[in-house]
Amino acid sequence: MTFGQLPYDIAHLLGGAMLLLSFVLLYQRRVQAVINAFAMQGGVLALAAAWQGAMQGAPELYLTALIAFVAKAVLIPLALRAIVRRMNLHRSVETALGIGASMMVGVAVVALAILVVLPITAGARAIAREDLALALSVVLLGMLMMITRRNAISQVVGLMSLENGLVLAAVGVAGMPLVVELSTAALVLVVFVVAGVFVFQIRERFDSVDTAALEKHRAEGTWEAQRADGAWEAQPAEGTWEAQRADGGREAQPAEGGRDAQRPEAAWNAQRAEGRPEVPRHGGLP
Amino acid sequence: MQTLGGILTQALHLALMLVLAPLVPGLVRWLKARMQGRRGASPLQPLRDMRKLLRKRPVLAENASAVSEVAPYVAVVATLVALAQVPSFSHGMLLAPLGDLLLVAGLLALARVALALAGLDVGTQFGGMGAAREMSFAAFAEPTLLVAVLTFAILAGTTNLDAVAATFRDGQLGLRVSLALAGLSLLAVALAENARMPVDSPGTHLELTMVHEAMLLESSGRHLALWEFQAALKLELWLALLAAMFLPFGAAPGGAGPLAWALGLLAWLVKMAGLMLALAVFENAIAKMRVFRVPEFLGAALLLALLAAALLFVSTGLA
Amino acid sequence: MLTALSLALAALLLLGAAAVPLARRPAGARFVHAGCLGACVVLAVLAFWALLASGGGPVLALPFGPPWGRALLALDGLSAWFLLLLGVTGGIASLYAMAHPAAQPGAVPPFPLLLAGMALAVVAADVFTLLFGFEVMSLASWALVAADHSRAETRRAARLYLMMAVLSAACLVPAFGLLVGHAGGFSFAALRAAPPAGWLATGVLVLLLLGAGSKAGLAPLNAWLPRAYPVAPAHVTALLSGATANVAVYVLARLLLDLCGPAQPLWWGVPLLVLGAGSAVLGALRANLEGDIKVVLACSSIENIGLITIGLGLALAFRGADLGPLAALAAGAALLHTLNHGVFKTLLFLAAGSVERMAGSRVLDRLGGLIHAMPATAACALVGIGAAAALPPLSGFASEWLLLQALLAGWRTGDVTFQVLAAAGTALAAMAAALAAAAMVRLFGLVFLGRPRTPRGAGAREVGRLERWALVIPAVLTLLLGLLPGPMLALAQPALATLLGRAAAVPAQGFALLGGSGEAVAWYLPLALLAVLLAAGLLVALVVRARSPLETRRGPTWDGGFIRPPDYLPFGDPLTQPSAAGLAQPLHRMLGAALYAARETVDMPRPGETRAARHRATLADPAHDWLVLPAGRLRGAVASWLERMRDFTVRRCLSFGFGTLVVLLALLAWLEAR
Amino acid sequence: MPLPWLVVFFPWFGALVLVALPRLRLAAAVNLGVSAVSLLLALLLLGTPHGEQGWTRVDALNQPLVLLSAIIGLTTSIYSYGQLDAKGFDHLRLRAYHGAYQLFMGAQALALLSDNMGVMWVAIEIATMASVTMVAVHGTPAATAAAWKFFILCGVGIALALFGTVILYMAAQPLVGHGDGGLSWAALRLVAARCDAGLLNLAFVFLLVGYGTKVGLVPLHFWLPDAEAEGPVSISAVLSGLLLNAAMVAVLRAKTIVAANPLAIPPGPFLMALGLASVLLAGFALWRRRDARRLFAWSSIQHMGLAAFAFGLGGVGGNLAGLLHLLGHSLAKSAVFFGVGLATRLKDSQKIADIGGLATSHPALGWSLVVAIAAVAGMPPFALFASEFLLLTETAARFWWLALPLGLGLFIAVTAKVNVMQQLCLGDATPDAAPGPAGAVPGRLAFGTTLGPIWVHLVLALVLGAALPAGGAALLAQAAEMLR
Repeated sequence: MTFGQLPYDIAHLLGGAMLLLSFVLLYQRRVQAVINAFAMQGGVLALAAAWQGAMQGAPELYLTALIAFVAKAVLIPLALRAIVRRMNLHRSVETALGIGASMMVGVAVVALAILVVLPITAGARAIAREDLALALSVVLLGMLMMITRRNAISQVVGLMSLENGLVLAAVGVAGMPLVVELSTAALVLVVFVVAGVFVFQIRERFDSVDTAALEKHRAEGTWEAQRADGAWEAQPAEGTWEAQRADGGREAQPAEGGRDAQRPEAAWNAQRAEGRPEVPRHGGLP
Repeated sequence: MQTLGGILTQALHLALMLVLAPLVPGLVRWLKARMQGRRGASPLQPLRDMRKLLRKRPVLAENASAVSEVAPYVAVVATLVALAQVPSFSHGMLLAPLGDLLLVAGLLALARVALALAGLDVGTQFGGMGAAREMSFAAFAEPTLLVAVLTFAILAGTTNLDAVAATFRDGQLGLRVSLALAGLSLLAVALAENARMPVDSPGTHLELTMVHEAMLLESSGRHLALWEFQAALKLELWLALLAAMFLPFGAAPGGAGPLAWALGLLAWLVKMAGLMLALAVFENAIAKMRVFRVPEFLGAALLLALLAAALLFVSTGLA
Repeated sequence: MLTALSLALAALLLLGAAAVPLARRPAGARFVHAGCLGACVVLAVLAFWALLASGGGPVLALPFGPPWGRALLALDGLSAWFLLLLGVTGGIASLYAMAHPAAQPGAVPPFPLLLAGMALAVVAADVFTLLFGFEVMSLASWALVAADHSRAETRRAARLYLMMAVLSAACLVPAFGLLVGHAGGFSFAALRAAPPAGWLATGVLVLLLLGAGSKAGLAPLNAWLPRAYPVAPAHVTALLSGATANVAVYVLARLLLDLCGPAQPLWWGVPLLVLGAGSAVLGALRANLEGDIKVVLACSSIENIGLITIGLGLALAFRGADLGPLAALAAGAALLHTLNHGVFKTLLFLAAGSVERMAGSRVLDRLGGLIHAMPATAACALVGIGAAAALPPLSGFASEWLLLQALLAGWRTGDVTFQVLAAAGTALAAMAAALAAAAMVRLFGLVFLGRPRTPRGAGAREVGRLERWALVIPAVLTLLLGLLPGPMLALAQPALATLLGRAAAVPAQGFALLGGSGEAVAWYLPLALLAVLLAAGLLVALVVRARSPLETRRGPTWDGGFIRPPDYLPFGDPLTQPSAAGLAQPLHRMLGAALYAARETVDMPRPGETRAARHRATLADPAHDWLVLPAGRLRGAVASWLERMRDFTVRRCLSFGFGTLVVLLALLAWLEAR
Repeated sequence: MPLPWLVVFFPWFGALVLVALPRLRLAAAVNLGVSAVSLLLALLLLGTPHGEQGWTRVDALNQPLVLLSAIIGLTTSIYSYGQLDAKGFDHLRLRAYHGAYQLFMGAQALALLSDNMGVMWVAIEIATMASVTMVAVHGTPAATAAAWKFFILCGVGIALALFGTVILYMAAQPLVGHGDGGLSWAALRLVAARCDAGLLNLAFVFLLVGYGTKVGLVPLHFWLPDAEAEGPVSISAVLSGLLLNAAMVAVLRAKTIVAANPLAIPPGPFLMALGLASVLLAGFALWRRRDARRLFAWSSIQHMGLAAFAFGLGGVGGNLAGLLHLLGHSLAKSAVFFGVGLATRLKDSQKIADIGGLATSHPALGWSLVVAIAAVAGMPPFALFASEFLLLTETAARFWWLALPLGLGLFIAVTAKVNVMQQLCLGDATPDAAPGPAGAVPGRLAFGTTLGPIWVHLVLALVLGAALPAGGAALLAQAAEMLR
């Protein structure tokens, strides 16, 4: 049960292919191409699941493979295309991080994944370790794609490739219970996200699906806006510390007292009580 | 015998004080006049003034309250009781166990508060000015007094007036720098407390700078007489206090016989005379200072007293 | 006994709950306050009984408590002493509240809760219950301070008050934590068994001083006090100053002297001595500069709390230097002054409340001449004033005499540094006393003496009977406490025993107080003093009466030569009366400029100009300007900086998650590599 | 069918009914009934012996939490019954709302009760999706934005949590072998000591980041303020009251497994770090809030941070403090949300500046809100006071240098809440909103169904903090013992 044996090499091959496709997703600029790459990844995932089923003699994995294929390689890509058509998003994806830069970050992330998995030896078989490293990389790359792309479609795709990584890991572990249920549930989640793009009618409500646009609709307004009108400097209506400092002079004499001190007769009292000549300068004999 | 002696000495002491009280300011005034080359009023002048005032009909302002009438009695009584504890010619008087430096300070404060309230009672600006200044000066005089008392307490181990005086008289303490410093500070306090020259001018009635007189402007008749008497008592008390503390020699020990009393009386009179002379000289030598320099004057005294205590700590390896 | 105590507590809590519907009608409010009065009487009687039975009762475990244990109550000497104080002041305040119940309905329900909280804090026997009561007390008193929340000034004061209460809790809990972690139990018994030492003890000391000190009103964290006290109703202010502040003192005494064990070093007393002396002088000085009755009284509370703290510090130091009798002297002074101050300050605040209600203002420059309109109030207030000014033979003088005796004995510790500090402390305490006297004279002179300054003040009337009783009782108590300090101290013996161990000897004998130690002791015999004073008074009166028979006659005021006021000035010409600012001016210049950054601006018109001259005196609380405000500004700056996160898009939020994950993974790799 | 399953499936059944029901009042009443019955079931659950039943388990940890969620579920449905005439509810939305509500209740009961980590994950996912639906139910742009953010962030979190679960099984697989037992918490805990430490560490990191997102720990908290501020008030109540607890329990289950392995890196410090960050950040952020509901959402972040810190601190004391904090926070916070919700309706604005002087205009509501906010701020005699006291003392006793930042964070947060309490409740009242766009002016029913739940919660919090019956205390102690 080690390397050099065909079945495992093929398993690794498929895993590697998924990782490669994640990089492709990260690399693509055009929405259509992204969707295609994602469909291919779904297909590869289905293959991997089926192969694992064959290897582990676990028939339920065939079911997983079937679901994965139908949903991720066929239906969801179709749905995404439909969205793209409805919102005619035939422009290229705006990236928050340059393609080259994101590729580099991706490589770094993969390296990190390997580093993390490396010390794991005892108990787990080397085989599972390799699978784990691959799956982990796919997951991280999917997340990386979500944060380096600006528009909702590619973020959704990123989430789904992340989820592909999950399923890859799940099927990779021999005898993982509930694997079908879990993968299905994860799929449902993804489908919900896709549905979200539809249901929330993002296209119709905002002129772009750039998620930044969503930020404008918040009861509290934006930070810049608040800072601009210096809102919160006066915010706790009755006195921030600043307000308290403002009445710091009041410290001396409470409200009325303070006013009294300025009333002419009070002033006169003060001077008289002290003797006039003393008021201008320090008192005593002139 | 002891108690009988105590009672007798106490009675004699009180009588002596009451009789001599009016003479003290008169004598000082007279001495000052002499030194200035004037003939000056007779030393008995204050006594005459008081008798005359007592005979006059006192007039109170329309809006004067009971405070104006009661305050002078309170002040006189407080000062008198304080004075009754200061040993003059003999120790071991009846009130000796009661006699306590802190209590004296407290009684003087009582008299001061009575005076200030009387000054505020009618609500005239001079009374207010005087009261405010009197109380403010006290804020500097009292700590000085207390720190000087600390010096005595360290040397004598107690604040009981009689015990302190007795300790000093026995004189195994010898001469101490710290005692001298404490003495100086106490002198300054005495001047301020009695509204004497550098702080206040007892002779003049220059309205704008006076402290003590300003509070009495509305009082007349027997009230004024009582106030004058209280001032005299206070001056006498301070002189006697200084004498008992710093010139302790000669006083008769507790339970001594009449002969020792006579000697002590003689010694005491000499001491008082000397102190009055010193006061007269000092008052002639120095000029009145501006009101708001008084804190600096008393602050310096306070520092002197603290210095005395500190010196005591470091010099003698106490405790 | 403890059962009765807990029943009284429960009654107070029920009263607080019942007060919500009852408070609407005056009768209901009166009923509530009557209930408070009854409960306070019960508390006082129980405390008195416990003190006579020399305290040290068993520990009662309540059937409920925090989820990890049960609340413990105990009524030992110290608790009983403070409970006595609480019962007395609370009872008087309740009686006063009964006099005019319809004042503020909002202020009725929290009042019993405040009493209950304080009582609980005082009788608690484990730190959780202690803090529980302490915080209930804070919350209830906040509600009382905020009762009239329509005014912004009130709201600001209430907010500051509650924030300071939170601060004190935030400091007290870690202190308890340090102790508990060291002792391994929440109960006082467990803590007593394992006293802290070294840096642990230091940390406890610092935290306690921050927590309890700020609550008690010690400088520098007392900016809240002069703001919060004046805005509350009179009886509440009386209770706040007479009892609440003392509960904080109780916490200090309980933890520092009792729970931290007798083995603490001499220098433990130093911070208390310094803080106490500083607070005393600052408070007394400020009492001379303020222009509002309640603020003046609040500042004088700061002064008295400072004196009490000096006593506690001296007790700690003396104990550290193995001077048992002197420690007893200092602690006795602190305890006695706590009681005396509680009573006479209650009296003064209640009198201030009566003045405010009858003469329509708290501002000194709007009052005057009330001694004619309100003689009874004036007489009672005069007693309180005398006590606050530490005049013999009143109560204030007795305890301050003891305190000064303790300070004068400070040199016996033998440590030169402490000797010098004690000498300076003596000077400062004396200065505080003198300043307090000045402040009290100014207060009484401006409020009760002279002439009215406003028509409203001229129309003042004497207070009703019930209210008068609420003033007379504390006045009589003040007199009694002044004349019988010896017996009171003898009563306090159990408290001293709690603080300093069974061997503690009371610095009193019969009716006399004993000062100093060793061979020569100083005596203070108030009864003898009174006798002598009366005798002398009789003598003088007789002599004067004999020599000057004529009756006094009333005439116009000479008034420095001013003409009679015209008839359209029914209450005299206000210009010719001293004002608050005027009476304050000497100290304003002598000390205020240095200690309170006091400034005064005078603008005199040129000769011939018709405009009035203006004189404005201001002062700023340095503690507030240098501690509170910068802290607030720093907080604001940090918050504004962190606020940039708000505008993050979903993507950037997600990148934070990604970053966290990556960082944790890297950390993992690093940790496993090692 | 074992009782725990009943507790889960009955609300789901109710959800089906509610989706089908057309009439408003009737639906609300049925919602009420379903919640009442599930409260009954939760009470019965207290009696059942501890142990596993298939995928579910009953133990000292989830018994009180299930009961709490049933109580809050009932009070919340009472509250929402009174708010039917508020704006923004038409038939369709109301159906969706009620259905999602019961779905959510069942799901998070399952999340609490499940013994199988996989099932727990599924339950939390269902709860997430149900709550997303509820957040978005108003359909306003702000609500949509909040729901979208909520969904994306929590979706990613959940995915990561699943990855962690897989790795967890991978670690245990050589020992537990195949079969459903492999993901059982009990089984995992048994074998954890012999599992591969590295895998356990990896698993914990993913589970922490995954479920921690749902707990709302800084810096994974961004979804929480919007989600709790933009949805209906009741969703804020159940979100902060229940969902966060369920997620926290998930984190705890993972923690106990990892902590059982001596070789693994102790998970406590991770939790403490995130918790402390949450407390401090939230403490400062509270000072800058202008929106009442966002403010209390941030306070949820702060309280969850405190709980996480307590659990990270560990030990019986720490865990007890954490549990108390979870329970007390749920009660107090949902009470506050009820009050703020009604105030928001009265003033037709949730800006703090627009809600002012409630105690002047509506004394009952105002003073109730004062007490509730005091309870949230950790004032006595409520549960949060006890838990924060215990937590701070434990911290000072064990890591005195951590007591400083923790105390600072607490101080800043509590003062901020005091500040807002005064702004909301004291002072001069701001004008009420005119009827019309805001829907009907709230009547007696609305007030009754608000104040009732508030005081029920407050009384419970009081009992919890100051007078917990011996049985409850024993249960909590047992749970704390179990978690160490």
